[in-house]
Amino acid sequence: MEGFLYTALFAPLVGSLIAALFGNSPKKLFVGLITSGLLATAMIASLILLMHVFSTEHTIHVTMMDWIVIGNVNIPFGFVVDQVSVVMMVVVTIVSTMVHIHSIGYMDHDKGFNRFFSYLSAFVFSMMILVMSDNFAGLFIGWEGVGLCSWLLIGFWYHKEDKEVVDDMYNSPYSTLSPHSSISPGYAANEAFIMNRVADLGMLVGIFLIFWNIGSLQYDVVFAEIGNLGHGLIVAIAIFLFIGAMGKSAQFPFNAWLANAMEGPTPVSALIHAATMVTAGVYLVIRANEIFVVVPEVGYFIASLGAFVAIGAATMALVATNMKKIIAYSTLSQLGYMFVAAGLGAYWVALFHLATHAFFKSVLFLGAGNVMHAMNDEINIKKMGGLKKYMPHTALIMTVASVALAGIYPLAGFFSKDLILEVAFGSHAYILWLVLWITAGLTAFYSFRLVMYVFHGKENWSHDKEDDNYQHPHETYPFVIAAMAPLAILAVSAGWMEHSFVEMVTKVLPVLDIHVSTGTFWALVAVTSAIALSGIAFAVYKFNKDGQYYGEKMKDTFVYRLLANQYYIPYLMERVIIKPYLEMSKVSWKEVDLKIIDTFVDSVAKTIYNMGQGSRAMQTGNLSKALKWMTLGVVILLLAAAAAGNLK
Amino acid sequence: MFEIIAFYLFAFLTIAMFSITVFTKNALYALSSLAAGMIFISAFFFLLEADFLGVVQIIVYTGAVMALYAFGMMFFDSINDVTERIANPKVVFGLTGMIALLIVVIFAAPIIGENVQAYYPVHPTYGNAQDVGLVLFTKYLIPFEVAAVMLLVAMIGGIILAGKKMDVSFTEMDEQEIDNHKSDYEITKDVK
Amino acid sequence: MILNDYLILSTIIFVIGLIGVLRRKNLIMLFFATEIMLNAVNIALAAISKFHGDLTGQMFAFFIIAIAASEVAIGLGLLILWFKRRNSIDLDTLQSMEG
Amino acid sequence: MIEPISIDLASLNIPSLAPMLVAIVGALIILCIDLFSKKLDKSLYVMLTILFLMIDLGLVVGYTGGTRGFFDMMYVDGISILSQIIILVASALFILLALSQKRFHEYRYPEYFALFMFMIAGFQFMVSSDSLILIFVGLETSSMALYTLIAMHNRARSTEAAIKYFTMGALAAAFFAFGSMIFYALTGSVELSIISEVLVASNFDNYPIILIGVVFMIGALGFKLSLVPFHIWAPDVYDGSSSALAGFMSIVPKIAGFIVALRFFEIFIAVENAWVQAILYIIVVITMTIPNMIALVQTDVKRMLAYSSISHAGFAMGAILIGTTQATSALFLYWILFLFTNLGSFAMLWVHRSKKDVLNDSDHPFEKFSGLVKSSPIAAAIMGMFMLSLAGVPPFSLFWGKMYLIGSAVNAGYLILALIMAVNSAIAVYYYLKLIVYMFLKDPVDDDRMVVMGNVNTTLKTVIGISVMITVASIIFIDPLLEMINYYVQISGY
Amino acid sequence: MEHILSILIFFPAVAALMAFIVDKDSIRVYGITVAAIEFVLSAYMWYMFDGNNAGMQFTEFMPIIAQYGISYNVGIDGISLFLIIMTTFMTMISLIGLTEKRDLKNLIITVLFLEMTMVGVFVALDAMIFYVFWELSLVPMLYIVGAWGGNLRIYASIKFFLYTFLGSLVMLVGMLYLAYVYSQTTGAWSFNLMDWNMLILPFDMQMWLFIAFFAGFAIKVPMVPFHTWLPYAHGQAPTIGSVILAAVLLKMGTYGFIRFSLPLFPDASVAMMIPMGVLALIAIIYTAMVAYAQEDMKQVIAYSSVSHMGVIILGIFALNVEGIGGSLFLMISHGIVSGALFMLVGVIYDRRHTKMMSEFGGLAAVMPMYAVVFGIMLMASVGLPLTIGFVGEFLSLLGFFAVSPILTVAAGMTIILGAVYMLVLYKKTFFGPITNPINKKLEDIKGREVAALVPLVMLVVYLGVYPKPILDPVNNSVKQLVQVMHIKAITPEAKEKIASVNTIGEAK
Repeated sequence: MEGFLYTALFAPLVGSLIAALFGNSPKKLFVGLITSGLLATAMIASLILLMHVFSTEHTIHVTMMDWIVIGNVNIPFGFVVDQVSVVMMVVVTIVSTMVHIHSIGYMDHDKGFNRFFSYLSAFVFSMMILVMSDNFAGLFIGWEGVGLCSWLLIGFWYHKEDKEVVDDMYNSPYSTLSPHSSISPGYAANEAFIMNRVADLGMLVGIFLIFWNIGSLQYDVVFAEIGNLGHGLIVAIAIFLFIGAMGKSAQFPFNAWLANAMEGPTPVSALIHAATMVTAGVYLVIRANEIFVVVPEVGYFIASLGAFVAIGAATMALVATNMKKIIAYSTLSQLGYMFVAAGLGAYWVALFHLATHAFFKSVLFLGAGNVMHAMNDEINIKKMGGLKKYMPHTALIMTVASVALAGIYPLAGFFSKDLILEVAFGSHAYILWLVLWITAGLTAFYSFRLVMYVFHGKENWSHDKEDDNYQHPHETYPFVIAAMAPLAILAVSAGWMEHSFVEMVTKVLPVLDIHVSTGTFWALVAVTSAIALSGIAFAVYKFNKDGQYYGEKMKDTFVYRLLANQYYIPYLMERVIIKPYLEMSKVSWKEVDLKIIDTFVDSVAKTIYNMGQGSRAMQTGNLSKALKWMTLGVVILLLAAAAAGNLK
Repeated sequence: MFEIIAFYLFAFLTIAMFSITVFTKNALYALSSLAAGMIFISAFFFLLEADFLGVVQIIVYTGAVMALYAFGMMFFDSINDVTERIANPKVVFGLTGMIALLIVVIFAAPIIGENVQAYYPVHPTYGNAQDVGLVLFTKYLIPFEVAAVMLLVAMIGGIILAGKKMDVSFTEMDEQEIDNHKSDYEITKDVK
Repeated sequence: MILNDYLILSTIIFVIGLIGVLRRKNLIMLFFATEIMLNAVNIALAAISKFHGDLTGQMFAFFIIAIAASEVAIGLGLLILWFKRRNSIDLDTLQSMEG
Repeated sequence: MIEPISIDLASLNIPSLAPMLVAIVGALIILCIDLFSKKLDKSLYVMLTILFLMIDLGLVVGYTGGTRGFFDMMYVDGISILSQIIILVASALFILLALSQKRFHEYRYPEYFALFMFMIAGFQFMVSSDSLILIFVGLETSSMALYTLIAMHNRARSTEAAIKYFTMGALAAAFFAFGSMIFYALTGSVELSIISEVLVASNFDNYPIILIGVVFMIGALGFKLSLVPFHIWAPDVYDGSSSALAGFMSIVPKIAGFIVALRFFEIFIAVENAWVQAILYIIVVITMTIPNMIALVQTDVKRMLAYSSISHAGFAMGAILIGTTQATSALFLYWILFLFTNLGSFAMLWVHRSKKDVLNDSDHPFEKFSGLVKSSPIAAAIMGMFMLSLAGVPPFSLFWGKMYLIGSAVNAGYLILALIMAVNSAIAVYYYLKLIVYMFLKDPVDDDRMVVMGNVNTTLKTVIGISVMITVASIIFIDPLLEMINYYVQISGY
Repeated sequence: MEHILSILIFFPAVAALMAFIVDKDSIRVYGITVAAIEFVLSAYMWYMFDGNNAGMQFTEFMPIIAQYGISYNVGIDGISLFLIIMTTFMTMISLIGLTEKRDLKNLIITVLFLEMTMVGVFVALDAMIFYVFWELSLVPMLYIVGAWGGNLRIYASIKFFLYTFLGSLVMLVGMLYLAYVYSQTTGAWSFNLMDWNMLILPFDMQMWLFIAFFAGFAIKVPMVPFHTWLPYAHGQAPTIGSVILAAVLLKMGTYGFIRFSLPLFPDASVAMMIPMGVLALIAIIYTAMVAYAQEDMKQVIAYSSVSHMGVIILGIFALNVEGIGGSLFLMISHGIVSGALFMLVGVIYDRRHTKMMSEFGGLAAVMPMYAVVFGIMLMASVGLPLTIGFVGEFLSLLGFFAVSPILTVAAGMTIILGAVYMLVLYKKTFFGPITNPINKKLEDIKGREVAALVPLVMLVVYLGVYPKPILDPVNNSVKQLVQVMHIKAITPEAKEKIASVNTIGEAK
């Protein structure tokens, strides 16, 4: 079985390296094929491992080699395949395989084709390390690795220039109504990387705390020992680890980077910023559940933050016209759901939602990718419409995915999301429940707002070649659709495996001990489905009624602007952090370093030099002055002598 | 009694003479007053029973030194036009006055320590000349010889510096000029 | 007469000489002043030797006279050399080097 | 009547006088040779001089007699031998510089070499007696000769230098006389050993007068050693005289002066007289510092070196202040190493001497050396190395001297002094670097008045070669050198 | 093979002397060959090195100034081993990548002399020999910066020389005093470090001596606020100068702290933990900000060096095996990475004769290989896991966390701020459209540039993934060092502190 483990782990790396060899050469189709093939092998290996773990309940734990060994530190490269990690492995490999295949189509005209696949596979490798590692250090490797790959991929189209920040809501890169997802890919990439770094520092501190108190970073050791530590200490550890999680999962206040990350190619958004990387935070909390269960107060904080993010993101998605940002915000909102579950101690629920969400959200993104591909990178949903008849399959898939997202029985979303609401209700967190409940409605609404704008209604583009918004929409390659199909199917069916899933993961994750009476249960199902359905209904009805959702006067309201400008968070960041930091830096260079420290150093030298100039006056070269100097010397000495004369 | 009178008399004279030497504008006065002062000093020597010294003083100064200076002054025919423009006399008198004051005040105290003994005592029986001779040619033989060497050095130095050979300077001529320079004083030929 | 009187006298003369050294611009007259200083010391030495009843002082004085004499020779030589060049024995002509 | 005095020659201990006699006789011989034939080349005289100096040196090194001689007038102890060795070696090396490519005025005179040796004899007397009289006479003998030698370079600036040196020297002589007069008055003797005994015995009564005596001695010795503020003559005199002689002056007269100072101040340092220590401390510090600072702003290399050598003298004076045996050894070690480094650097200047009157009539403006590494890299490298050595950059010779000296300061508890020394060497680095910067980092200026390597020939190369060798390889023979020095210092009980 | 160290020291010097004869057109090959041989020698030394022996190896002893206890005494342990190898390696690499044309001969001779001094510093076990090489290393660097540098080169070189010289003179006084103390206690003179390690000094004396040595080391490192010579030196120096300066010369200071300050003055070191930590913290954050404000690529990297040296100091004064070991590893990695970065800047400077970021932009399109290598080095410099940069940084911070969590968290800002200035540099230079038409036809790295950079890249990855070969010997020697400190500490608090920072479960 170890063989499969290593296959699953290293196949992507091999693919990445092969692709890297052709990094600078023009597009080579086989690069895409090889990488996808290797990903497929990884996927198969993971599935086999899944079967193995599921059937035999044996977890596989290997230690490949030592990494850092010095003093008390002993960090190996160790990997574990247990019920939790295997699920992640499967999800990651499946989604990424499909995304690879999809990308062959999506990127076929891009001159960075090979480079793209190299990055993409590298990402999968790092993600696998992240999920498979058996210690926090290894986790951190993957953690930073995915960060690097996301930096590379967001900045993939690095050659785009910076857009300047304008107040006009419809052009400012800071708004969700503009065609620009962010200032520039390079900017977005750096922003993502740096923000994650901030969170990583928190995580690093968590790791330090663990090390200096337990003396090891191995999961098993740590989780065995954690109970012996003081409560305050555990709280600290939990908080710092969670800060790390917040960064990767773009929880508030680290949320800004996710929306800007939409600069990257759409498959990237699908893989990294929807299905896998952003869920790493959730994975961390699940993985470290032994730590978090001990400190429920932290859990509540996590849950509340999750709910807050869930609704906050959903509201932003309401008004956005930037297709990718809508989906991005829905992702964020769903992450909020997961954190609520995780925070309330329903770890397997969180993991479950993570899995289902991965499927329907990635397919949703891929669909969006198709659309943009067809509309040559048009991103404003208001400039689309009526595409149903040009690209039926995409339309179908996206609709299904949206339904799943909205959480309609019997699609995947229903099961997982319903569970979360049930958990919230069952653990008497009624406010959270209420928030999530409303969010469910919003989710349904904005998903279908998207679908309506894109696929239905009149065509907001022209067939006329001369016209500046000329478009020639067309369905994408069949194999791309084929690649999306499995995901779509999973989006539909993933929920049905709930029982076997629960049975498997509860081997390592705590079972849910909240029980609501059957009556309440059905009541909950009813109200949830109700609000979801009404959301959809409203979206469809309003669109069919008057082709749009917000009247002009509504667009002038503060709330609309607030949402469109992403709660002004980007502005806030720029004004409160970025600009002041640059100013402080300039000051500390130009004023402190040059004007104070260096000037002081030089002035010492100058002073001595000037003293030289001064005492040089002694040397007039005039003989009688010289004689006077000698006499003066004697006189001074005599005075000293007279002064000291009487005291011996 | 006689000694006291003599002392103060000569003290006054010497100081007066030397003051003239130092303060007069006229070099001739200065020279002559210097000579006079020297002679008066020899008077002190006699007074202090250092007859030998007294004689030497008179011979050396009035004989040798003064002659030299006189020659010198004849040579620099234009002495008087060296106008003494003291930049700031205050400094001069300040410094010197200070020294004078300090030392004089300190010297006012009796200074002969008790445990001072004479290492080369004066023999009253001999005359001062013999006495001096004895010490000079035993204890102070070496300094005496060295002094002789010193005078030789001074002589050679004086001759060289004042000699005509210094009128041309090889230092300031380049090699070509040196080769062309055929002078009677050419003594050493130089390495080419 | 006690030794102090002689010492004070010698000091006074010494200082007179010093004054000369400091204020003279005419080099040859400056040399006079140095002579005076040396002779001042001679007086004191003679006196001390008298009061110690010890001949060393006279010896010293003797050598000082010799030194004074040879200084005259060298000094004049130098002055003549300078006078040949600059046709002046003004002290302030010696200013080519400074700083 | 006078009873006949009988002295047996053995008691005279003639060997104690022999070395000086060799020098004097040598000088006389040269004069005689000159009388016989006028057509002799200077190389003959140079070699004769060296020959006599070698014999002289041989006698000094081989000296085995007692310390006293000639009615206790001679006092040949360890440090006297040591210093004589330094004096003779230095003189032998410096006189070699007379054999330069270009012809200069002083070397036309055989008398030059005679005077040179008289001067050496004078210095030897100075260091090998503790009678103020002989010291005084010896000092004046050498000074007279030196004044003449300077003037014999025979150009305006050398004469000016000689006159300045002479006049101040006369004043210093007066100080010396006055000072020794006071000590004679107090102790009835002019021999330092007796003076010290008497003073200690009388427990320094008449303290004020003693101090006056000290003051005037400081004035006199300070002039010889160019201690601030009695140093004013030094830059002008070095500047005016030929580089060869300037280098000589920076070494030989000073070591003689140091010996006298050592013998004299020992009286007070030994009893830890607070006043003398304080005064010396101050003088040492300002002597190290002020010339250092003035050297920073110099535009002429020779003048810069003049100031630097003043500062070095301050360093060495520090050893006398410290007064421990190690310090005394440090003084000698320092001075021997300084001798070779300075010999080298002044010889390098001598090599670059040209007769063309370069900018603002200074012989060696910094500009003259700019880009030297391009035209003659070896010369530049050597010069640079001497500069580094002077700056005290290891492993070049002078570093060890500095190190040992500072070490002795530290060991004697003079930590502040040690730090001041350290800081001063750091300041000094700047002006040594300045020359290096010109030679290595700047581009040559084409100005026909600036002729480099104008005066070079094999002899000079040899001299420089020697000093290079010693400067570079110093690390090897520091140990034996120290051994010798320690031996001599200890037998003379300093 | 008992003379391997002497050979290592003096081979380059002898070779340099012989180089005077070599014709100036063939000199480059000569230089590279010599450096390569030197590197092979050092590698062989590594091969001979017994990793399990924590003590000094290959020691040689020869009295020089017996009466003052100065002797030629060299030897290496796990602490110095890799610094030497890094030195020889980086010298070789920098010579391979050398593109300078002017006075090539002088330059190469100088570099070889410099190599001697650098190796000497790391192998010297006698304080005076250490000092000799320490000071001597200034001279070639002065020449390199001053002769081949930019417009301000003379100012920069003199500033560099004077500043460091002053500091080390104070250190010299300290050394002499220590020798004096030794002679007072034992009656024998010695500058031998091994002997000095036997000394137990009273606390106050330790403090004063610590400060004296600090003056020498801190300026060399350089630690804020003594760092101002560095930007000038780097800004003006030619590429090879910057490479060697950053890679090796700066390490002398931190090495000095480990070799001298810690074992000789354990109590003072303990007392100075927090003050040094604070200084290091200021260096880390402050210079990171300054680096962010720079407009000149080289200056950015120069200031980033100061910032990273801060992390090294932090690790050293954690006084635990993790911290010191980590800082040693960081020395190696910073040597390689900053060296590589300076070479990369040199590459672009050779092509455009400017280092201003404003001149560039979009280079990734025209010079993809260059962009890739630069990217890798950038990631190593910001301490990405699995690159060489991470291990050292991680361990140093981890180590100091045991001393003061608060300071460490603040110091952890380095991973953020470092990312900020490096990424911004990268964006300004490589991302965006090509604004400046001249950049359109820049040629990618080629030939000797590739030859010089590829080994560095490989090292960066290899040691990032598998640091064990370095960490093992380091671990042993550092363990011993810490034990020595623990034994020598006189105050119980110090003993307790050293023990506590080295044991698990003590973090406050």
